[in-house]
Amino acid sequence: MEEFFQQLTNGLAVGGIYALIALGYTMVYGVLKLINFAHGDLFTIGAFLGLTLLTSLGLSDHMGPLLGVIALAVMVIVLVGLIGFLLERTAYRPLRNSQRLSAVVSALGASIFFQNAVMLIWGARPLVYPHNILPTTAISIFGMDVPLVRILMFSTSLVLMYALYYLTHKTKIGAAIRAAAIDQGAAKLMGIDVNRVIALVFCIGPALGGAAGVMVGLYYGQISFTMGWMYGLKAFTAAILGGIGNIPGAMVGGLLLGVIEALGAAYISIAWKDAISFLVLILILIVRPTGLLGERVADKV
Amino acid sequence: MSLVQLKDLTKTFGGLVAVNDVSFNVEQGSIVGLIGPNGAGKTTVFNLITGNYVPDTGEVLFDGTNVVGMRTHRIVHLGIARTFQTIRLFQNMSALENVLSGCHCRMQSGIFSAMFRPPSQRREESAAVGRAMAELEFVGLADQWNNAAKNLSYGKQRLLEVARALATQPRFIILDEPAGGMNDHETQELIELIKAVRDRGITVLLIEHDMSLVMKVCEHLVVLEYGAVIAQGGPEEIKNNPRVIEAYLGADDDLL
Amino acid sequence: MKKLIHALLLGLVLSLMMAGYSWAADTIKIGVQAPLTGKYASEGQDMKNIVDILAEKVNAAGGVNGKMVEIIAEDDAFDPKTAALAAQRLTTSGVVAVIGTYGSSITEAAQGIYDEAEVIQIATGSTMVRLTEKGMKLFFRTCPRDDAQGAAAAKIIKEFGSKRIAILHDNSSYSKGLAEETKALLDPASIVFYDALTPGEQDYTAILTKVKGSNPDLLFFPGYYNEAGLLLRQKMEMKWNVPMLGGDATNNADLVKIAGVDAAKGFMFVGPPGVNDLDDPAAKEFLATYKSRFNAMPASIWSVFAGDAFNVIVEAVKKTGSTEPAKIAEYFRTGLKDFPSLTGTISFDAKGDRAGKFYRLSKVNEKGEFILQ
Amino acid sequence: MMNMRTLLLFAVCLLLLALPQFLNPYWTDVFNNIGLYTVLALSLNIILGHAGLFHMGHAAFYAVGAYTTAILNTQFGVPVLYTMPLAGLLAAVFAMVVARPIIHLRGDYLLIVTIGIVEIVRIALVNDVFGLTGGANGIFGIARPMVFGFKLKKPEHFFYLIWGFCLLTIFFMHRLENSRFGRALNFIKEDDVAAEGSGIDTAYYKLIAFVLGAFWAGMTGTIYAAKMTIISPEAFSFWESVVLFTIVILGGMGSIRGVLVGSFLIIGLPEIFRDLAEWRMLVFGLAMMLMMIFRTQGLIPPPPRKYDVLAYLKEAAGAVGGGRA
Repeated sequence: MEEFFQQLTNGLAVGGIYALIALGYTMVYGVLKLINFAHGDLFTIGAFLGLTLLTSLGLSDHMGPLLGVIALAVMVIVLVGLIGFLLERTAYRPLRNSQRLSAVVSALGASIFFQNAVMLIWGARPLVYPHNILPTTAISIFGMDVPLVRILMFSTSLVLMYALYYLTHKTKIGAAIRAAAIDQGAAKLMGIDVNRVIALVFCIGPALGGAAGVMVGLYYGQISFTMGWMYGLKAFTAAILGGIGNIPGAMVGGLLLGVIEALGAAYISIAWKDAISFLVLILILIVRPTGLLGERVADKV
Repeated sequence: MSLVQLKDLTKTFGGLVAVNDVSFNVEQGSIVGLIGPNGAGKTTVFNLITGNYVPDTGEVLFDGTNVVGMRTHRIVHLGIARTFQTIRLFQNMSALENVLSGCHCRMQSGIFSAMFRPPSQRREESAAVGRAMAELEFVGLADQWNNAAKNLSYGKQRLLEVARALATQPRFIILDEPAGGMNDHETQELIELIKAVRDRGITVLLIEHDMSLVMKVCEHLVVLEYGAVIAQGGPEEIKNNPRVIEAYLGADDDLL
Repeated sequence: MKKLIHALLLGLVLSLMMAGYSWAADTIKIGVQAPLTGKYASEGQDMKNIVDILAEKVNAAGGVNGKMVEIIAEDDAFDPKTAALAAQRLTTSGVVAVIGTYGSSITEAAQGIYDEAEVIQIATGSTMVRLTEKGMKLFFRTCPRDDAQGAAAAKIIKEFGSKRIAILHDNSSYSKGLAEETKALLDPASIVFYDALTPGEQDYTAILTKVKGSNPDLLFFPGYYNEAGLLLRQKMEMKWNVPMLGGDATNNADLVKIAGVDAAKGFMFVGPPGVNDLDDPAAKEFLATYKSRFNAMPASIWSVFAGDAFNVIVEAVKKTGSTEPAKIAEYFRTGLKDFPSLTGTISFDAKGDRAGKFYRLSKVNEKGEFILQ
Repeated sequence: MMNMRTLLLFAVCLLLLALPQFLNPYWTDVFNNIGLYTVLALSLNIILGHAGLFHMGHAAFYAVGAYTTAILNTQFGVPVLYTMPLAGLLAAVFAMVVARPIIHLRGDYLLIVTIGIVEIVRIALVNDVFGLTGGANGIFGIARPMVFGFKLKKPEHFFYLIWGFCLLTIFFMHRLENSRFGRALNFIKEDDVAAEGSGIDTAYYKLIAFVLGAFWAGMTGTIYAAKMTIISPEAFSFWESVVLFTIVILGGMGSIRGVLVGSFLIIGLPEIFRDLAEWRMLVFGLAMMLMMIFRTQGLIPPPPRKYDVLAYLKEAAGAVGGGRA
């Protein structure tokens, strides 16, 4: 039983990261109905930019670990948000009124481009974050040793998720985002500047991915130019699991995917872990074709 | 004899009762109108007949067969065709191809005859094109056959939907607001067309907001309010029914 | 239709232009097939860099038999189809021999093409046993085989006296091969855990928690340094200090960087000498050149095997005075004995494998250095 | 007009026939890969291009076919080309089993499920499922195919096999497109509610699209296995599916010419960029984006079907009562 709870916390920790990346996926999807395959690579860029800024500016030396990390996260969020904004302008906007899948191919091209750009800029070898930034203490919860960093990371994910939920559901700009998500034409008639909303969403989504990149770098220590592809796929899976386009859904989906992976590895097979989580995903979708929290409206005929 | 019998149909969405214990019959060879204020559940009744929705309780008998639970294409095959309230044509395809989609269920050839093209396949194809052209002619769109559906005017798109429905060779056709978006002249022609459809032996059930059209073509009317039948009878009878007048004045005042 | 024709014609013209590409024979062409892009790009780029440096040095000294050496590098992207294409391209560019590649299944996809085209291939990062069991006359390798390493690993594990061994591989053909070779030589009753993780992930705590549940006294991970570093680090965070033994692919300085010195301390691995263990003066000089140019050491021993391959090819051309593959292969089998190269002395056995046993145990010390035991 | 087209087609075929004489083995092999991907992308085109089903797991079907051939040939000694129908059939059965429960999923949900399927297949292959697939090492020693006693060995031999099969595929796909079946798939792509409402069994046609696409991909797997003589799970990764998906969308959904041009570009460009070494994939990614931006509907969108209405009417009039009026 203790092992079960241990695995549960393991799963929740990974799931928190999946959820954070999935949030960006889901936001972009919600408004543009675009599967942004480059999202995982924006996450990678966040991780590498974070490392460069951290070592070249010596942030944590000047400001202390806590402030340093916060300052770092803010810088990365701004920079990756900017890259996301430019990406939308150049690669997606020209495709907005064409068939949906064209933009998917453009996104795949962007993914290849970013991945190889990172390789050419930072090299093909994995890079390593400094070790001494985050505390290494562990806290004992119900007799289990849980590293403090995991708790910090998990709570950061939760805070960011809540902030996003608040933004989209309780603020005026959030109402505009949701309106554009439901019907761009109608939103325009209501005086909403849809282009601005989309640009904003394309800043927030990638910025969250970038933040996740920094978190992953700081915690796991090792980053490589190919890592975005796997995280992107996991985040996409998580977003679908929860019901794509739905912010609480991305949260639930991410956490659940992490838990499924951990429990699948623990009680069935490590080698088949990913196959198990895909199988669970498929079974869930057979029962609930629009994901766990996706809206299940009957087809309007 | 009644071609179509609706018996105690009820459909709820979440907590909302969209259709509440609806029963009525449609006589063979008649033109029946289903009317009522917006949101009364008229289109939902149509969707229950065509299998797009499955009722919670009740039966739809078509020529004595209960079609509840059948998939839509099966119901079409049995002889029930429809048009849609919001036009659902295959917008990027030509008018001819749109009508050919209706011919589909009366054709046989599958992938093997597509690949190896035996003479029977070509014969079937030419017969289908012939029938599709005949239906286009019937609704007056023969000269538009090679135009993409999206390039047709709104009124013509409605006619194309009728042609597509007729191409399935139905015995019963249901038209969901066929005059929507039509001008007066087009509406007059539509009245003639509906009568011509009936003259081919096809029973017609229609939803329409244009009361002058309803009063001119329908022999029998069924009035829905809040998902329930509040009256039915001949046009004159309905026009003077106090409940109907009240229902319409409460919601919308375009009765006559 | 017109556009299609245009596209076809364009493709044709382009390809014809490319087809006429270089047939001149005034240089000795040596091919390098390596993953220059894709997930093992770092290994491939190191291979190319090493061979480039060595070739420059040879050319600066006047070349081989009066001819300059020309290196033609082709990307196989760690993908079998791309590898087959790279092989076709190299065989048609008039190379004497091909160095590479990294990854057994990728090597295998190209092996037949070189064999049919009668080009020598010297594999450098391909340890799968069956590669040299096919009787191909022109195939050699400067890296060791899984079975030799498996035997070495099993021997070391037995010397530890471990009673409960957990084996975790990463399902790649290299890692699984080594795991199986080792497992076959151990007492089945002593293996308490055997499974595979997914490489390329970052969080292995769920897996470590499960392995811990089987209560082993030794964790053998015949995988790559990346995952090994993460395993060590997360193992420490779980406060679990079971000793861990790795295979030759963990022999990479980045392992300590990823794990951190504290977590890496005490980690052992069995393998050929690592980059930092090379004590031959020529090797040291070479590594110094490499470091001054690329500002880092080669990440692993695997890319250095490409340098070995280059050296033996040059030696063979020199000694035989010929660039004929058959003669060179003959020389490799019979003439080349204990040739000193970067990773030690090289001889080939009849199958084309590198002869001699050179597996040793290394351990990470308090400072994070790899110390040969 | 018709004559001009036939003439052009004939010229292209002749050109193709003569091509290996001009090319070195490397470029011949590039053409082989292009041909292989063209056939695969055409088989995906049925599902993705015509029926409009978001399918990003086509490599799974291809893998089933290739492994069927490899296992039958290496374990039971069945000559490679004889295994082709069975490879197709097994892939088709596999598609039928996995597609049935998921066929009703819409858009992106179907996309992730198909990605899941290709990943599950790859993981199963890597884990040596049933002890048949050889794990990560794959299966080696697949025999060279024999055609009328002639052993196919060199790239130019495979060139004729692959492009012969490709032309056959184009021929059949062209016929499928211009038939009741092809039309039905297009109706489903445009609006599947309206298609069902017009009497088309949409679930059945979607399933058949999957099964037929898988059958063709499975047969192509045989050729791949024969050409490589060794197959391993790397060749059937999710990335392969992405490449095929890209070819169809970039070329123009539902367009045979588009798919052909698409595979020339997607498979050919990285080869042309080879001299860029480490930079080649960067340039390739950029090229992909640019092509999509400047041709948003794909390079060559499918032309509308042509109906020779007069001829049909004449024929229909000649056979009065031919239809089941």
